[in-house]
Amino acid sequence: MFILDIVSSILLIAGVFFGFSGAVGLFKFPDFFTRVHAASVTDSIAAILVISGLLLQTSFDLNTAKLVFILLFLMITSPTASHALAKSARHGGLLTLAEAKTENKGADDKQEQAH
Amino acid sequence: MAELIDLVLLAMLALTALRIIFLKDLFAVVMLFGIYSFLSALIFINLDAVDVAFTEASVGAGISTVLMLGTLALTGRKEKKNSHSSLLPLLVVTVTGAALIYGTLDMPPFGDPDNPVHQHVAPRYIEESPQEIGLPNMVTSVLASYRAFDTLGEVVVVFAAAIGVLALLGIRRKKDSDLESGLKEHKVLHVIAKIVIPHVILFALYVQFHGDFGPGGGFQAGVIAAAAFILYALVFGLPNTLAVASPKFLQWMASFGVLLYAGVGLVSMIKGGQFLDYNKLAADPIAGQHYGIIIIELGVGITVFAVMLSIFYAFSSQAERSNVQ
Amino acid sequence: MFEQHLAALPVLLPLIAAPITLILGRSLLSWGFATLVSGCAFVVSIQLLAAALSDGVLSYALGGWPPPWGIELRVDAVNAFVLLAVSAISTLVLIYSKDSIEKEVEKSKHSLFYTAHLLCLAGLSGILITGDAFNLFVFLEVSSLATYTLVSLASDRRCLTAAFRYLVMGTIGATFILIGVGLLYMKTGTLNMLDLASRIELYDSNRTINTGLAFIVVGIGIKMALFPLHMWLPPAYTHAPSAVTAFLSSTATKVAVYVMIRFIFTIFGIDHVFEKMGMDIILMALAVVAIFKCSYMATVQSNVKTVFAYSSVAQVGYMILGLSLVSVTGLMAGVLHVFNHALMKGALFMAVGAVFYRVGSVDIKAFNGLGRQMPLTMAAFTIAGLSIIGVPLTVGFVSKWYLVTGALEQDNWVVAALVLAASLLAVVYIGRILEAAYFKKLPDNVDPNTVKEAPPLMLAPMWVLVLANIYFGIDTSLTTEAASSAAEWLFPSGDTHSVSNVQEMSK
Amino acid sequence: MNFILDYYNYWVVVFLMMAGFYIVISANNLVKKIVGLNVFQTSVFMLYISMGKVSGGTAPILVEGVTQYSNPLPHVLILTAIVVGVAVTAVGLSLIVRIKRAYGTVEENEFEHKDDAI
Repeated sequence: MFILDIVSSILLIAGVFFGFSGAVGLFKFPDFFTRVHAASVTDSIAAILVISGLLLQTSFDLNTAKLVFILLFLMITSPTASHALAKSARHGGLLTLAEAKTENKGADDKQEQAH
Repeated sequence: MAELIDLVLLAMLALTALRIIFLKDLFAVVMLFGIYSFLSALIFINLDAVDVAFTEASVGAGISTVLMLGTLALTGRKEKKNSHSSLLPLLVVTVTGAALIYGTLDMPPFGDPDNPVHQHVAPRYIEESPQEIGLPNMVTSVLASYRAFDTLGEVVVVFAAAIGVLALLGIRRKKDSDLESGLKEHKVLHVIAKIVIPHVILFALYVQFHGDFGPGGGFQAGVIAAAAFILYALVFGLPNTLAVASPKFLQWMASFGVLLYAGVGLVSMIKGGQFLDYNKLAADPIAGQHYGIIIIELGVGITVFAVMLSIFYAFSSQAERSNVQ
Repeated sequence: MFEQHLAALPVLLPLIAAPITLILGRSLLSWGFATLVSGCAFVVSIQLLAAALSDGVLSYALGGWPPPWGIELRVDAVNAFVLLAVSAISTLVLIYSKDSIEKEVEKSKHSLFYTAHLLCLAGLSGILITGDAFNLFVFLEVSSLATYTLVSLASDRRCLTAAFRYLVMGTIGATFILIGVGLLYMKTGTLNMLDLASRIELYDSNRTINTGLAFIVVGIGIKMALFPLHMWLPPAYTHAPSAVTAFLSSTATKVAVYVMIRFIFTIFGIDHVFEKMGMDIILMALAVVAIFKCSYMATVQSNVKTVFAYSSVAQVGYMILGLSLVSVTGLMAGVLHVFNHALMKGALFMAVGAVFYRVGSVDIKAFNGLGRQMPLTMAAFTIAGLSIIGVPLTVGFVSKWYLVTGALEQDNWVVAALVLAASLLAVVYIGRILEAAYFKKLPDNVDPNTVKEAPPLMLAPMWVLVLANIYFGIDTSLTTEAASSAAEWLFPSGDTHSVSNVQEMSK
Repeated sequence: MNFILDYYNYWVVVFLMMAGFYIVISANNLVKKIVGLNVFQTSVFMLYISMGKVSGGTAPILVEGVTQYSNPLPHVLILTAIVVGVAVTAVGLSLIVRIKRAYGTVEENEFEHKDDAI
């Protein structure tokens, strides 16, 4: 069991690290699309790592099954949410930073919307 | 350890509340309220109130936030500068807060098993409800049997909310479905929604009928099922959803749920007991309690589902109306 | 079987009928059904009052669980008496509203109106008969939600802002009550009112319980529009449909007064509230200011509904004044005034609604010359107005008589003189309207043929209330007996038997 | 120290309640008022749940071998109160939508002037 605990701890710590980096990115990145990227790190890889870490802590009973279901659900829904968010922004006419630089006019306005 | 988690969560709640006071961007305010709700749900879990946490997450953070966002879409997201002086409110709040702090000084200490709350009334729920009602989840036993009348009142409150929203907004059916509704371009969303929605409904049924044994019950199940339909409406458009569950049908369902609940009470009256006395429903009291609780939870679930969906219809048909204008 | 469930029926009947009314849908059908149900509730409440007067207390344990574990319904002389007034007014208002809402509420919303009315009735009855502090909060919210809906159904856009303000204030009030009940629960571990009473007694003076009392009093104060927490009431009553105003003004705030009486006299006990915390001085001061300030405000309004809205706040002041005298007579005057005020304000607002039905306005100028055009309506208005002033042979006189007697018993000449002085202000605001109705001419631009007597379905309930005003003003035996037995029932604060009662039931 | 440990939870909850209450009575924007009302109520819920906690207890669902459970009664009351809260929110928000349509604004000081007093 000792090894399992260590592996699980490593997974959990890695999950926390990615979650934290996602949060930092959300604050530090310059525009909407890069921020979506940072945010999606937290609910994809970080969540997967944390739940896998927790999986190893269970004694393979009903709780394991529940965690697996949660994992599956997250793996389906969170990328979809990020995708929908980015696509809606694109659809609504929001430009990436590079595009905005070439098209200087009105860029300030849109950046404000992204905040 | 639990205290430490509690402290961190409380600090986060305080920060969130302060941000809500000072932010002018209402969209951010509403999202922060969603966060506030989720954080309080976490505190509820930490304080052993799993059923409450479940309800707060689905009702407080879910439905309330969705409705607030729907309202913002119609009213604009910027708060204008407040010209009122904030001195008087501050004074009122300070006095009220001081009164409450004064009141805390004689409170029984937090978490002490010898508190009056744990010595009177509650011990019977904890010690005898598994025998008297026969359910492991004491919250369900108290909610659906000992204090079933409260829960009936609560279902009626939900019903009254539906009456209020219908009277104020109404639900408009679009005859011409040419206006853009739903997210036609989003192929990925369509596919994922088709996969997820049936599972969400399945989960709602699980929550509905598993409520006797674990956290869950009619309220949470009703809200989750409504969420599945709301997702459908968002992705495939309101007209399609109206075709699946029409407003009239939902009105019937909402009424039916209340009547089902009250009906259980009437049956127990006919069988010679008091209103909502499930012991009389079957020859064996425990079996009677089981029948009663399952049926009233079903009534709760039906009403909550129908009402939440009706309220969503009312708000989103307003949004479509203003889009057309 | 019927007898056995008597105590539960007043709340169950409208509660079950509300969803059925929604399903019925059609305007006429839902009106008939709602009126019938409300009438049944009225019949039941008569029997309840009779039973309560002869047997003392009816207790009904819901779900068969003995209190304090289950929820108890508890009917005694006090709440049976108020319940009678509420269900009677509800039935009369429903009869009245068939024609009245025709002009004021959209046709498609009529069945929603009746559903909301029944929900409000169920909520109010629930507040009245429940014996459980938290259950009271739930029914408070049922009735409040239905009330917000009813207020917002009028066609004037100002009803929306009035309803919103009402909603915010009402919810703050309800949350305060929730906090107060929570603090009490924390110290006692129970929610049943009698059980609470016997356990609060064990604490001599406790900061948590005193804070709980303060929050409950402020919360109920908002709900009953106790000065200075009354700011939501005038706009709400002014802009709501007339039938709704008639119903709310004579029931909703009165039920809140009952809740206040219940909390102070049954749960906390007069020793605690009045002698240890000195609440009577505060309440008396607020009541006197309310009576004068709001009576004065009533004299300067131009909208007649606003006049009577302010008058309602002033009348709440009389009720609170009665109970702040801390004597059986004072309390009896308060309880009596709850009933009597329902009779007079119901009649007055119905008459005003009838004027709106015919003239389309309730500005004081619209009343010009109506004495001739709508003789029956204005006669009803006059008698009910005299009752507000407190002229002998009307119910208004009876309650003021007992109030003054109660004050004089304690040699409180100041209060007695103030009550009489405030009646002069009532003379002014009623007099202005009567002057317009009888001594001014119909404006030239109004066709005398269109402004005629109100339809019979509006006149009948109005006159029933007016006749009740006169009947109970002359033959006071029934109301005073009920009120005095209610007051006596409450007054010895019932400590000894409440404790034994709880123990009896828990066995 | 013990004194603080016994009560810190209640004090923070009081602070949160008052933050919500302040938003309700000071906000000019109606949507924000409703948000404040929700914050206020959610904090009151926390007061109730805090008093139901027993140190060392578990959630009130019967499990073999556990004797110490937290008090289920506050949980039941708050379940009811949460649903009541969302009902009020729904009606309040639909009033706001109607007010916006009737007055064109949801700022309290703006529509106050659009009608005569009262």
